[in-house]
Amino acid sequence: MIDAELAMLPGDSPVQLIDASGDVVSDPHVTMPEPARLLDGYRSLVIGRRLNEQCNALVRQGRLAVYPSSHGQEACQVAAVMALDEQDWLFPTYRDSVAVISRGVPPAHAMVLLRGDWHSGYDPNEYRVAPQATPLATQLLHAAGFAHAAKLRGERTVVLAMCGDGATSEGDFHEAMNFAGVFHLPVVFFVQNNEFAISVPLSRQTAAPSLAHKAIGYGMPGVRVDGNDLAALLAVLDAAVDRARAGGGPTLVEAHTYRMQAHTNADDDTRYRDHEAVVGWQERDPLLRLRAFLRDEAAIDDDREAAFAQEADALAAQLRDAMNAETSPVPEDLFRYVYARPTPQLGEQAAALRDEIARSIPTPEVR
Amino acid sequence: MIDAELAMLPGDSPVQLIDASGDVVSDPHVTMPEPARLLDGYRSLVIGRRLNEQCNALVRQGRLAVYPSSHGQEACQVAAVMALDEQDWLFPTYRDSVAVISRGVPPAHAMVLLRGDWHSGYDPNEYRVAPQATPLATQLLHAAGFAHAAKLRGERTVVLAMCGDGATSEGDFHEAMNFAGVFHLPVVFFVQNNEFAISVPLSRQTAAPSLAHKAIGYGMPGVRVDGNDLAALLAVLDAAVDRARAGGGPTLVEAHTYRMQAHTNADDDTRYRDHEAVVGWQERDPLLRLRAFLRDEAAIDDDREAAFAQEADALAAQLRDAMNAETSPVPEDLFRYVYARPTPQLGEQAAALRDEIARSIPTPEVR
Amino acid sequence: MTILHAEPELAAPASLPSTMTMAGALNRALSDALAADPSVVVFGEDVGTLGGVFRITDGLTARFGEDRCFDTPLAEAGIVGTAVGMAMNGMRPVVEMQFDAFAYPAFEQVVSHVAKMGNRTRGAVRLPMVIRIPYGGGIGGVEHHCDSSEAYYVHTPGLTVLAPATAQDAYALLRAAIQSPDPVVVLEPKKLYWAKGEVDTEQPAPIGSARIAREGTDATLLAYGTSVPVALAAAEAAQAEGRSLQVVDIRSLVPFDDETVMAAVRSTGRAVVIAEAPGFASVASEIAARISERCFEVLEAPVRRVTGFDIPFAPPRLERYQLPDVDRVLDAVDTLNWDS
Amino acid sequence: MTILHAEPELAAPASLPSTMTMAGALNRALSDALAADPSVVVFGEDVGTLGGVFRITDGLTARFGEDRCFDTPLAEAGIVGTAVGMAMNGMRPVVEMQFDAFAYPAFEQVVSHVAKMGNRTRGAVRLPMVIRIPYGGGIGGVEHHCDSSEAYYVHTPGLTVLAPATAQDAYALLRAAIQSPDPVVVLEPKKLYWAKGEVDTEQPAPIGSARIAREGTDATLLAYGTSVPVALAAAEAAQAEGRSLQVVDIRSLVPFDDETVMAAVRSTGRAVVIAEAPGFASVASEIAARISERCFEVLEAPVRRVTGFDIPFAPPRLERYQLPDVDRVLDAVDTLNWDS
Ligand SMILES: Cc1ncc(C[n+]2csc(CCOP(=O)(O)OP(=O)(O)O)c2C)c(N)n1
Ligand SMILES: Cc1ncc(C[n+]2csc(CCOP(=O)(O)OP(=O)(O)O)c2C)c(N)n1
Ligand SMILES: [Mg+2]
Ligand SMILES: [Mg+2]
Repeated sequence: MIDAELAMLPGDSPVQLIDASGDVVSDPHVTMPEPARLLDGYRSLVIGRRLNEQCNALVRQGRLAVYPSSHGQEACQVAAVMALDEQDWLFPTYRDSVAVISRGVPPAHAMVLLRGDWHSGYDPNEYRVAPQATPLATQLLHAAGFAHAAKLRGERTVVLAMCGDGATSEGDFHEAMNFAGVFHLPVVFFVQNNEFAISVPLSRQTAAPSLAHKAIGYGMPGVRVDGNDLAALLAVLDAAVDRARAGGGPTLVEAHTYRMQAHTNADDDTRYRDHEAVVGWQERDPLLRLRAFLRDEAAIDDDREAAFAQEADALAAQLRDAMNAETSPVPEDLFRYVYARPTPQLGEQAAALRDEIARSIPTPEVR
Repeated sequence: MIDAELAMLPGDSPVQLIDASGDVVSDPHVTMPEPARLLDGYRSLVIGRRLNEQCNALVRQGRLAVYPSSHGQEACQVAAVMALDEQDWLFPTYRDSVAVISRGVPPAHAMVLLRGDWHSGYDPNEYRVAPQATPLATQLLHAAGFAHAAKLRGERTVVLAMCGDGATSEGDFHEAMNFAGVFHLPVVFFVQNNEFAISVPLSRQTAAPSLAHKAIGYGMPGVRVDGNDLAALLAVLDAAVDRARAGGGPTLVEAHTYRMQAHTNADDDTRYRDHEAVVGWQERDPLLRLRAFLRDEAAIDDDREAAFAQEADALAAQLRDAMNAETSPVPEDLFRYVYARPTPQLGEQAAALRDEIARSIPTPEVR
Repeated sequence: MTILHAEPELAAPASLPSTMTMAGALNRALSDALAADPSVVVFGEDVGTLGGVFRITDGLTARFGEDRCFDTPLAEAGIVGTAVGMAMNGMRPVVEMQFDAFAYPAFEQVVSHVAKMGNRTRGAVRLPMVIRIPYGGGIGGVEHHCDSSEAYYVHTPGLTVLAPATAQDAYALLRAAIQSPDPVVVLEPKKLYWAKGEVDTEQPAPIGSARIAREGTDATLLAYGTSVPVALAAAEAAQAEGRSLQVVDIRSLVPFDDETVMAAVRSTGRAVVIAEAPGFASVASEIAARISERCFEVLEAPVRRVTGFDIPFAPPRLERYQLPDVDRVLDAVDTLNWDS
Repeated sequence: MTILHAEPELAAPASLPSTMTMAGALNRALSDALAADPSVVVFGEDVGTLGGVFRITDGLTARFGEDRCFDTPLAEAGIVGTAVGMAMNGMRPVVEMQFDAFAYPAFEQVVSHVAKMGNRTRGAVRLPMVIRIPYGGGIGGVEHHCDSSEAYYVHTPGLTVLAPATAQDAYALLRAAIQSPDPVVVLEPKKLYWAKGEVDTEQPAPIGSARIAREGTDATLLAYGTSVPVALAAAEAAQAEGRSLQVVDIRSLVPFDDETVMAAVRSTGRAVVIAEAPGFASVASEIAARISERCFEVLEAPVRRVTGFDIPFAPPRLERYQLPDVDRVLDAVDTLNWDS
């Protein structure tokens, strides 16, 4: 086989730099990130984990309508953001709230969608984070188009688009990968393979040796990486982002991780998987292993850990308070943003609603 | 790399058994079909070529609205059908009229769509040929579903679905390949890569080393074959069909051929390609090389050739006469087949039209 | 994302009338169909082991096996497109689109093939397949989980489109849909999944027939799916004010029951159409236009429409403003020229 | 498959009114927009070197380069989805769907993102993009090449939907669409591509405004796109029979010009809506329902609809039966209670 082809195929096993017990795995092709960077990453993991817990609690308290947790996938969430520069763009999904927050979006704003106040709670241009996408794989095309515009203007922007293993089965995944390959776009497709699409296991999504094996079909390299190893994720994503920025084109990165909790609080995973599998993944936890590594390297001490925990608690408390504070979405907003200028028809309809509310006739839900 | 993976990747060059000048190319992995079978195939090629010419003529005479010719791609058309058994099913496109006819559909019935009398002119169940599909790649999903039903019932039916290089860019191509891979379906995806999608060259459809390299991303083998070499096509398609029938699952076969004429008579290919390229492909013609081979093998003589030519002329004449014969499609048919039993609304509308026609008010077209 | 919900009780074995939720009735219809006809297959996303995010397919895989009810790769065009092929090959596929907005990826397959194959082949290839779509709001769902997408389907010739409002009709219409030689889109009002009702599995609901849900003499309310309970509640409230409102449950959007609808409106001379979908070029528009044309001389007042606003569906905490409710219906009724 | 057609004359350089085909006017609008605004990009299938199967993008790549007008991989969801991303990143993409039915693969992108992004982000992310769709029949096209798909788009809140009927409006509305901050679907009546008309590139056609195409006093014909010439021809024929028919060219389906339409109908008291699409739950339904509700007290007769039958579009040799024509319009006009 031609070398160029070989270069597009993933290795036989995912790239790993720190194993489950925190020991270094040497890989000639990848370089270990600086300890300082890993320490910084660990801080984000701690915060991410804490926010996932907080959000689950907020659902139980009825403060959030629903929360798709990234518990156990925090290394992917954090690495995706750390790999990007200021001017780069992130295209996240409903599961990637921790990534959105790591990118700088205030937690309370990130939660607007899941609280049900509005469809999205932040200005994408302010943080260079697209709205979290719900229709699977659709955002991958937006990412490709965004990258295409950047390329046409000769900008150095790189776009990183996230999706899950299930989303790779959608036609939009194919079309996005193909547009990126054909136009050689500065975009990184980052698949978090957590082995489930709600109840459906990976084996129902693909018969391929790995999801990364799809890349060669689009003329781009496919890389497999341990999705619970922040060091490996950073090394792999940095390389992909650098390639994209240097004009080297797109990369498909498949991170092998695991969905530790139910799809959302509304899901009952006891119906379709036995707990052993979940337990088995607990010792592969991304926080535990990085902590062990940093301890061995003496790159972290109790004070630092305490400080991180404190920071995370503070942020979580902020979020809790914000969610507990009553907000009252404004009905008029339903008409305000549909078009840059409301149509006459929407004007009429908004007036009718205003009038209805003015007559203070309550509009109870019919049950 | 693991052997199982290697087995899914296509070779570095398309499989070839008879080169452009008619000489045998020995390939240890593929066996040359019996001369008798090749002779039979040559007969079909001659007929196919003649029908393509006839249909172009019928367009010029205004007897057909439009004709997407498979001139130069006859080996693909013929091999696709020869590889199938009686009970197998073919899912063709608008370009595959010669294949449809090779499968036994009377030429005049095959031309009903392109003449504009109706949307399709034959009973799919009678010939086990689906209606020729116009929306690109959509029929690949029908083929997968058809094969899935056969598998669920434990039948030995194999399904062969055809599409072009451009169609591989559609989301439906991806979803069909993936369903076939995941459910291990008895289907062969046969891509005629004729290097163009109307005016758009292959380089705008993919950056992959070849279209066959997409197969591994679905966990199925991808094979590249010389699309103008009937012998190679038969060897490759036979193997794929046998695998499918034996429960070995799907295969993606990419036949490398060339669209010798404009997309359709309505297209002007001088706008986007220079004639040299076309000329270059003339000496790779599928008929010339097979004829040369059969001549060398003394498997064909002048009488045989004359007989084939005669048979082809007769069939073409039949088609011409049928197309010249006036048919008058029945307006009532517009309402008859929309539902198994017309809705009351369609009943009303049909009555209104009947009434309108009865009052013999002509309904001129407004220009 | 999936929404929280209870579980349907297991379908009662007897065929005697019994009380069940609409979800239970749908589940029962599927299992009865699977038991009655070996060519029926059920597939989609999470319909297997999980039993569907709304549990409509609960227990089917366990009872009928992986070959009769199974999960597919996550691809809606793939689900509908392979269903077309299965139907071409003698099966009766019943597929589930997980939520209304997630049926859109299958739109080309639905419009260009599902709806047209029978016509294309002069009836040689019919597609006896059912596309089940949980639709509408009222469950606090986030964006993309609450669309009322019926207009897209009813405007597509070749499709039969049903929208039941009761457990009884849910059972009977889904059974009828599965038996139909033509492709049927069944719009299931997810908001009513947990509403209970009597179900007699022997009592048919013919496709193409509307239902007089409540007798009345002063004006006619026309509704379907999620808006039927709204109409009934409005009629109840109007009663108190001494106004007698008739309620017609359209339930079969295509074919449309002109006979029942026009007779009903002629009997009162006044009409209000109630539907949750945005009103512009909607099912409500068609009903209003038909009535206005066919009952012109008997109409005492313009036909009013109480529909969703022409906006993307509202976020959960604002959705109550988007949903037609009793007060809006009564306000509309008040405008029907009572002193003419 | 592509359909045979002539070539548009090269766009005239001067901005003085000049006669051109609708195809030429659209080509001119695109090149003027590309010249005026560097953020405008044109892409789709065969729009580059070939200039589009209808030659609407003829010469644009040659004049503005591969970066401004280019061919994409053959994937409509991909074309529309990447246009969304480009619009998010400061461009004004103008994409072509090769034929009406080939826009369906992009339906999810259109409904769930193109139409909703601005609302989703409270206006922070507007999508200034245009989706051009050659639509309708009358050209002898085979299946999938002749759909009138406007109902799907007008029913989707967030989209602006335009359907010009003249070369002048084709130019002016496409320019306006490209300048709009909101996503616009431009439905181009392919049947009229080669009809010539005067075009004044300085004369605007505001989005949201209907046009009185012909004055008349006895009844109002309402039409858009392909049906406008039918309406005008009918009015001409009626003149001979001594009936004065007013013709309103809706041209902007969303936003809808209630003011002009209702004023027109009020001035005559009678109305016929003409549209090629299947009538059920269509744009014609909406127009008829609106008029019936808003002009109730002045209507002398029910609003009639002359539309396509509720069937998949007819094969070429039967299409004339599916297309509204002068006689059908006149038949409908005859039923408008003239002796009341
Ligand atoms: C087009 C579409 N179809 C269906 C859904 C419903 N849905 C939401 S999440 C989900 C599973 C997605 O799995 P995966 O892509 O692996 O992401 P994960 O949730 O595991 O992070 C499904 C089916 C959707 N959101 N969009
Ligand atoms: C979904 C869809 N989009 C666009 C078209 C219009 N169209 C018809 S043929 C064609 C080119 C197809 O190229 P390819 O798949 O290579 O097949 P070929 O014509 O070369 O045999 C296009 C764009 C279509 N038929 N369907
Ligand atoms: Mg997953
Ligand atoms: Mg081709």
